[in-house]
Amino acid sequence: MSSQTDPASNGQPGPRPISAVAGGRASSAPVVGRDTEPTLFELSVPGRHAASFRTTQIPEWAAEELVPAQYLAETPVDLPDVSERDLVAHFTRLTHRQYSVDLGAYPLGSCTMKYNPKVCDEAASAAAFANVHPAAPPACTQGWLEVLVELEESLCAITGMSAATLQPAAGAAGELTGLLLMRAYHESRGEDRTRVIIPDSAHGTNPASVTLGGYEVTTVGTNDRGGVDLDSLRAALGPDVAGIMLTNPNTLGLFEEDIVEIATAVHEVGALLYYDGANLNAILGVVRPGDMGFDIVHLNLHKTFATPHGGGGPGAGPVAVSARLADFLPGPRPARLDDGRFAWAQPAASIGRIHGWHGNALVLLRAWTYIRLHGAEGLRGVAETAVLNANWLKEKLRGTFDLPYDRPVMHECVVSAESLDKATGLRALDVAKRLLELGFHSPTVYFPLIVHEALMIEPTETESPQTLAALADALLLVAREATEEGAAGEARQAPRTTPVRRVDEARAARRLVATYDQRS
Amino acid sequence: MSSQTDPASNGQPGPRPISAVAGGRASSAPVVGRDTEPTLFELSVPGRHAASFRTTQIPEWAAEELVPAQYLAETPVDLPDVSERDLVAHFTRLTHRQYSVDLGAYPLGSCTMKYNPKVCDEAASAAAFANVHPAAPPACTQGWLEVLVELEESLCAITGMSAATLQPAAGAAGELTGLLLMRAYHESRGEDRTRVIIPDSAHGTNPASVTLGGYEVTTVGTNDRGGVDLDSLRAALGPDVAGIMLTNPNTLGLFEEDIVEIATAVHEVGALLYYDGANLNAILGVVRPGDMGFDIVHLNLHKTFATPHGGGGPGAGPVAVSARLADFLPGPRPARLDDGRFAWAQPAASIGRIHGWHGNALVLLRAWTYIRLHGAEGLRGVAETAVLNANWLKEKLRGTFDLPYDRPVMHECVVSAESLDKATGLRALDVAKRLLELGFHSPTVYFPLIVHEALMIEPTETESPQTLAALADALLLVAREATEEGAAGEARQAPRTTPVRRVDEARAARRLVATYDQRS
Amino acid sequence: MTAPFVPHTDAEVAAMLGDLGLESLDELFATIPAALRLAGGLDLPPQQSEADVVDRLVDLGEHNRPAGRCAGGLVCFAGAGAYDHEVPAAVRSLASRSEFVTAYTPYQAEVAQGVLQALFEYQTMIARLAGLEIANGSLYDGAASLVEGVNLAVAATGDRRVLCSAGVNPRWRAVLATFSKGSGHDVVTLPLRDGVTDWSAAVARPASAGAVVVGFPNYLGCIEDLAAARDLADRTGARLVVCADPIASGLLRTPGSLGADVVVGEGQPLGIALGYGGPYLGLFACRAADVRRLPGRLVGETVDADGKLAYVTTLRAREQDIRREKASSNVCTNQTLMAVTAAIQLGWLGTSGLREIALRSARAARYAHDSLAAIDGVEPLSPHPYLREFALRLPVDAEVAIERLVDEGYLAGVAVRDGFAGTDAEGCLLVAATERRTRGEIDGFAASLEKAIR
Amino acid sequence: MTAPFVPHTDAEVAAMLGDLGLESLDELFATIPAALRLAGGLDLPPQQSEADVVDRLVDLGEHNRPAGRCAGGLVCFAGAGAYDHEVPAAVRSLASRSEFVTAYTPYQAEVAQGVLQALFEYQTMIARLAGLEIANGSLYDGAASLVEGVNLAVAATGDRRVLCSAGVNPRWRAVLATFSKGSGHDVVTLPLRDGVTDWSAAVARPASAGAVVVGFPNYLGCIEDLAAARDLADRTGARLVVCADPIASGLLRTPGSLGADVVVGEGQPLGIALGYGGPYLGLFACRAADVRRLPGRLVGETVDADGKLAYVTTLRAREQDIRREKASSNVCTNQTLMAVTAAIQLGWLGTSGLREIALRSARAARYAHDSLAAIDGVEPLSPHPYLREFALRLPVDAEVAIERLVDEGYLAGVAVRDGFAGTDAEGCLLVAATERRTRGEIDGFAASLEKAIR
Ligand SMILES: Cc1ncc(COP(=O)(O)O)c(C=O)c1O
Ligand SMILES: Cc1ncc(COP(=O)(O)O)c(C=O)c1O
Repeated sequence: MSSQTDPASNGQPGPRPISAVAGGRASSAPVVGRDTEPTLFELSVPGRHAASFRTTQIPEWAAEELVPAQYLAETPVDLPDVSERDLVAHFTRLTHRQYSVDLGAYPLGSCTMKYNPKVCDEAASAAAFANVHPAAPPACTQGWLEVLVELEESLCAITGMSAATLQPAAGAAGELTGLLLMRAYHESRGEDRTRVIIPDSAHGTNPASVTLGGYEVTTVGTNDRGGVDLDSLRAALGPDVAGIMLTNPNTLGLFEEDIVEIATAVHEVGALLYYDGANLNAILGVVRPGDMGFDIVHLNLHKTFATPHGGGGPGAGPVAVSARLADFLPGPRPARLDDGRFAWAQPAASIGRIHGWHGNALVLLRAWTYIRLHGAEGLRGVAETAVLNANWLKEKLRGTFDLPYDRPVMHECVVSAESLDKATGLRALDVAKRLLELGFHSPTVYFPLIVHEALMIEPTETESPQTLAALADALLLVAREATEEGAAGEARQAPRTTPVRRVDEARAARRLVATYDQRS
Repeated sequence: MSSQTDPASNGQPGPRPISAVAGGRASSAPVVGRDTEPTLFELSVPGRHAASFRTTQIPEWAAEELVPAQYLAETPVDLPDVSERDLVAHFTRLTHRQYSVDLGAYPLGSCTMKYNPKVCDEAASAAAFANVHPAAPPACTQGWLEVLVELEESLCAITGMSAATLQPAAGAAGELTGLLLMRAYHESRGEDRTRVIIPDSAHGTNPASVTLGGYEVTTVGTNDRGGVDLDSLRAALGPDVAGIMLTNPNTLGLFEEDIVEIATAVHEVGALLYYDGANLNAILGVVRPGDMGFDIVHLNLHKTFATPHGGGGPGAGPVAVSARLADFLPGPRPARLDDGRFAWAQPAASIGRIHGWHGNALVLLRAWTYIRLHGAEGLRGVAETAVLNANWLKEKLRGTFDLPYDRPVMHECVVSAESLDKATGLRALDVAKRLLELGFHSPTVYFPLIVHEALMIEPTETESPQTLAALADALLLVAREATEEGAAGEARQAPRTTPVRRVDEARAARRLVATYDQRS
Repeated sequence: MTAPFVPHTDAEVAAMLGDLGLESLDELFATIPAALRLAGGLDLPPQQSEADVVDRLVDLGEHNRPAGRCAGGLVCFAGAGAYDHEVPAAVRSLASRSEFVTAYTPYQAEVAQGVLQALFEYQTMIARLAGLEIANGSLYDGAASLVEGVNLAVAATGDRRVLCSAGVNPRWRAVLATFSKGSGHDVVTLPLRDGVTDWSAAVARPASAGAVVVGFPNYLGCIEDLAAARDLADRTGARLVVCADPIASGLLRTPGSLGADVVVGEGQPLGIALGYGGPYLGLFACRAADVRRLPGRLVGETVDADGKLAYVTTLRAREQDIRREKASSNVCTNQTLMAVTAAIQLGWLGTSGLREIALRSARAARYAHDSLAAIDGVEPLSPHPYLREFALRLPVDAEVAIERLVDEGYLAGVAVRDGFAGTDAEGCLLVAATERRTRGEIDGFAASLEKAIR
Repeated sequence: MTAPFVPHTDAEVAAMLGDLGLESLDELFATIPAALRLAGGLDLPPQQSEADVVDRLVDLGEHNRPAGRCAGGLVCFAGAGAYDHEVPAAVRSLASRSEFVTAYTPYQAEVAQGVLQALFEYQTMIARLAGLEIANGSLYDGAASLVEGVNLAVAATGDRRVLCSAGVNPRWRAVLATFSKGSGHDVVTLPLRDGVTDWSAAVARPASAGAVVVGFPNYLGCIEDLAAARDLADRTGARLVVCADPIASGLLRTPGSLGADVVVGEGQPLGIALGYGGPYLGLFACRAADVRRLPGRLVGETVDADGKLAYVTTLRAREQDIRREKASSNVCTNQTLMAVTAAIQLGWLGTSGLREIALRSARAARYAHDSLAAIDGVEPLSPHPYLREFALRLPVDAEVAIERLVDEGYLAGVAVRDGFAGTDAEGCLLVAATERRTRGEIDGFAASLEKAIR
């Protein structure tokens, strides 16, 4: 129902007074309309509840008998009081206001939003794994340890590295881990280096991690082929450089052609190469970071290895290293013993823990499952198809969108709406919003920062040629509309068929309301 | 996207030919729009597939080595060939085109669309129950047999009967079972009776079952208080009457006040009383069919006992009977042995099997769970609240909709749009369709047949007072709109925000297309 | 926790009663004669919390021996109409989406396109497996479909005589017999010889009949000669009703292409859990000419007010809610969720997957057949071709062998007993194999059986 | 099955290559220097079907001993930051809805209102539990939240000195130490006495500090005196960072009301599976004044183009994708699905349920404490009040007792070892009880422990 005639909130009184319904909001389902869903707080009616607990036969001591009164709260923390029925209806309705991979294509560049096999969900919810306490002694967790050891081995094989840690909970945590490994390495050699080099096309987590790692960022530019500018790199290198962070293919979707030269130059000054593995999907089974000369690699399992993104997490960001760095890895690490059993072991010069337990274990189990389902051949097929899809899509867009670095791409392509903007006023953001109502998630926009009006499109290998064609057609349609009607037309009005229309981001920051209690 | 500009189906060719996408349809997600979802057949591309199988090491004989060639198909049956990704996206999108209890109120009269506790879903999917083969010997199914025996006992306690069968897969199957029990009973007494009496307000399955049971239907009328007309009942009774089928409360939501007189009159001619338990929700723990004089009772576990309706099934329709009918029950029946173990047993004069195995066992397990979660007190609370809700809602509608039998109701109320129709042209169907876009499922319309422009509203006990108020407000809004604008206004146009607008039912029957292969 | 899923607070109940001018909940039931009202509470086990009920279910579950690799699990060689086929996570996940699970029958088509389209796709796939034009939106189970198929045949021909092969699932035959007491069908059983129907007697004395019924493959696993069945149907003027295994259509010619008028069957092998026998899925397909006698729900295509493609239940005038005592069937609630599940499973299988599952099952059955028949004292009942199931004569009663093999971790099969009294099949062991059975499992089974019958 | 989830047929691949003017898939990688390209395939275990992988998982799972009533299950008395609380079916069911599971970070707010609103509700509930105004949309786990909390405090005060109680979870302290190598924090550990922080030394020699950090309750289960901690923070000019157990807020006064400036914590007890330690949920709350230093994602309210209420991620200028090396944190992917799960669980609990769970856990802990302490040779480490966890000194090493009790079906607790070397707590057994522990389980545990340490 439209918000003006919402009978739930401003009901017309019937012949009898509605005395009973003070407090609380109606809970019904405009699955079909564009109505606002009340918050759980608005649905709440004190006295309602859903919870129930096991019968225990334990004496029912009063709180005062258990804890000194000075610690006890006078009034309980106020939580929403709802029935199980309203709880279920509320969150089910929220899912009907949410796009997801399972609903359709999600060509967000740099995010690798591929299909997540359902069997991985079942693996991660099996009691034999999901209910294991993290402090249970190794004798009680041999199955888990074997999974972790095998996963480490597989990730080393895939990256061409010697050893790995599974503790980092996401890519950024992996980056920081990698930088601390770099620091430990240099310190072990009595060297105090202060700078880390990052290309200007890098993902924001890279520079942020460098700062947290206690280093200064030195940015190097991009050459006209979309790669690291070798001259400025050489100029930036020096004995105070601890390392360089690269993603390859880079965020333009381009393979860093000069990687051998880069590696040589970096190693020559005694610095290390860090590989940001967010884009590993492109090169699975084709080329390995270790073979390119990288010393430290983090992987985003929630991208390449299809562990779902959960609306923003959880992920997992294991870090693999070359032999000379293995002793510095965080610990404890899962280890295969000579007798075939498994245990925890501490690396000789470990930088220490970087997770409260062993990492996002159930995410790791999903990745293990995914790798098993693929094998070497399957993973190479993933990369081949991801790259095929990206190139084919790029060719479909040629002539309508700008191709700022017009070379064969890897798993994603960055196109630009700059000319369209100039000609019609159509901005990348408008394209994104119009795509939403055409039934697709939008590509990543305005990243990488070095491309104006960037649209970063990563179709992934699990989208069919038909879906690619439809996506291309939709993008071309948006451009055509703008040419015909000007940007003030369809795209500027978009989206109109989504649960809400274009949101006012500035207002959210200006008048911060970040909890229900801050609502005025 | 609107259907006119569907880039999926009529893509604009890009600068490169789309040679690769012949066959198949795009699979993306207009979750947000009102686009049509292609069928699985349209998504199909020969050669694609999702399935994989266990490695078995069994010799890979060719089909011809296993089965004589004359039996073998020349061409395989054509099924849709899709990737797991498209399979998941397709059916997930279909769920976004579907209303359900978990999304909101579903006040369909006679259907008892209450909330289905989630724990029952887990019970029914636990391997220890869900993976048991129905022919496994009793030593391997003691847990199952205990559940079935306990459920039978509980249902007997709830209905006030002596023994039960759990075989019937739904209410209608229960009815037919009951009629065959009636037949067996009379035949055992050497009597050949030919007629079964049914009130004109009865559900359609009642007369249909009577025919299949080999009886003739005699219809009796409804008196002006909404009950069975005692005079016409007495007139209809005779030695050729095998029984009467009643639901109490009846389909008007009214308790049959004269039930004692009816039972006496029916029993006096040697006939049996059959209780259609579809409305049992109203009287749980308040009054029992057995105490009212009924001889045979079927229950709709998918209504009263909250086993979900599955979009049309599965259900379960156990039948409970008084002591004198126990020997005729279908068999085998689960039995508790003296040593505390459980077994299958055949009733002495069983009418035979009425299900291929033991009934819809996992549905039965859900009902067992539901009864355990409630106990006696909880079930009575269910009935009290269901009745409270229905009466309160009815009072809210007073003065706007007609109340054809204006008495306190039980679990549902039947109101009529007859006056509104006369005054404004607003028909019950229009009310239903307008409610859909107001975010509610519609009530049952045009049933029972004896009320013109009937709207049969069963809120159930799991809807909150707030939801009831909102539903009432929505109904009153529809009436007010009609008064102000005439029926040609909002309601006649409705629904507009649903995945499809008002469907042309007549056309479907006129030009039957019941499979994709019949599409022209 | 009076009623755990009722939202109302005491204050709300009091206020609502006040609105109604009532003082207590009891007064809501004033129209019920006082003498009838229950004095005490119901005699039921006490109310329990979710956690307590789950605990009890775990206790009870420990007394079951399910198929599969879980606690107490058995390697399953039992079939007899219920098969241990692969069901992938994707199918389980999709079929348990709450929009499918908690919807009612799609009477309001505008908000039920999800279920309706899934049923339309299901109908298409079942019609193709059957080799006929029309399939309905499901019936309770194979047995119920058989009864409805015979009802259709009898109604269409006006002849109550039903010639039913003894090779049809004996439990389904029992259900047919039960319901025939109401419908008055005269069911004549055609005996088997060597595991397949002996058509000769019936053909020799052809009388008119309403239905000829045969299994394909039959209960003992044998592939029947549908040409002979069709011939008998033609001679007697009957409709040919074939009880078909849907998996068989992955390898064999479809029943429709072999002359069936009506195809009924058990849909459990299409992605549905063994579930101790239910909920399963009654498959039903017929010729377009018989559509107006079709039992149960049928989904058709139409358009909405904007001319957009839409789905809706159609030809409703056959159904009980409209036609009442003249309806083609009394079925109302059916097994929609199972039909949706089957549609998803068939989509998962695809053309090649259905063939694979049939072929792999047949290979496993052949390997099991040969391994078991090689054991001293074990004899196959029939020399006729089979697909994934076959009967063996053992030197001990089948029940004894089954009991002994449970201790070794095998569910050896099903004893042929009810419905076969006095025939050479009585007491045989009916063994089924699916694509899930491995060589190791079969070798282990054979070794254990050899020990068990010594 | 080359790549099992790739839809493309060979023909489609060939056609697409043709469109690109390529002849082989290898040519797609022409820009990669030939010398680098992998000659053979990756050295990985072979590709397996879903069924085979599931079989292998079952094998591996049999080598685990999970908490709970499943095969090989243990009765769980282990805590130390991960607790065996009740998670109902409704929460599992909702949290596994694929729209929540398979969405990305809600950058396009118009199609992400589901996740955004759930996070807004989560933020509200966590802020209330913390007793502070602002909570973020989650961090990786309790340890990560501690690090971020200290970073905020240091940034806000400009002082790198961190006074951290030895009662803070030793694994979190280890993580703080690791990351301090990068951030340069100078972490000073404040010792415990009798299980609670000994504030005297620090108070006696107050220097300036950026952060005072304390557990509430602390790792050994004891309820710390937050007034003393606040006092120290005031004297040193530090922010008070409290590592709080969210369940404690069901019974105890909130850390915010007791003076905390930043509340960090582990959200696992709020509906999240033990999961061998992850994915868990980093709770983070702070005062409104510090919101511009908040790490990670924050959801705020706004309106859409029609003026309708909408949710969106806000104050993005703190975040790494915009602020890069000057960001308040490097966090990008966080634990949103866990935050959504916690919101659902807290909705299931409600006001009374959270209190119940805290109270019932405290009762179970008291009952276990008294039962175990009654055993000859077993001594409680601390006389101070505790909530649902406490440490015991045993006559044997805790590891030995744990090992022996596994054989009896109990996970007896966690050995106090790392981070407590040389203290009186070293070698103690840390025992936790939740509302799920029954009297029977505790009695059995006590009896087994008595035997095990004899
Ligand atoms: C190129 C790149 N690097 C690093 C990251 C950070 O990974 P995470 O979000 O897992 O912290 C991402 C993803 O967001 C990325 O795309
Ligand atoms: C009053 C009444 N009787 C009988 C039935 C038939 O039950 P079922 O649909 O389970 O066959 C129903 C439900 O549809 C009903 O409402």
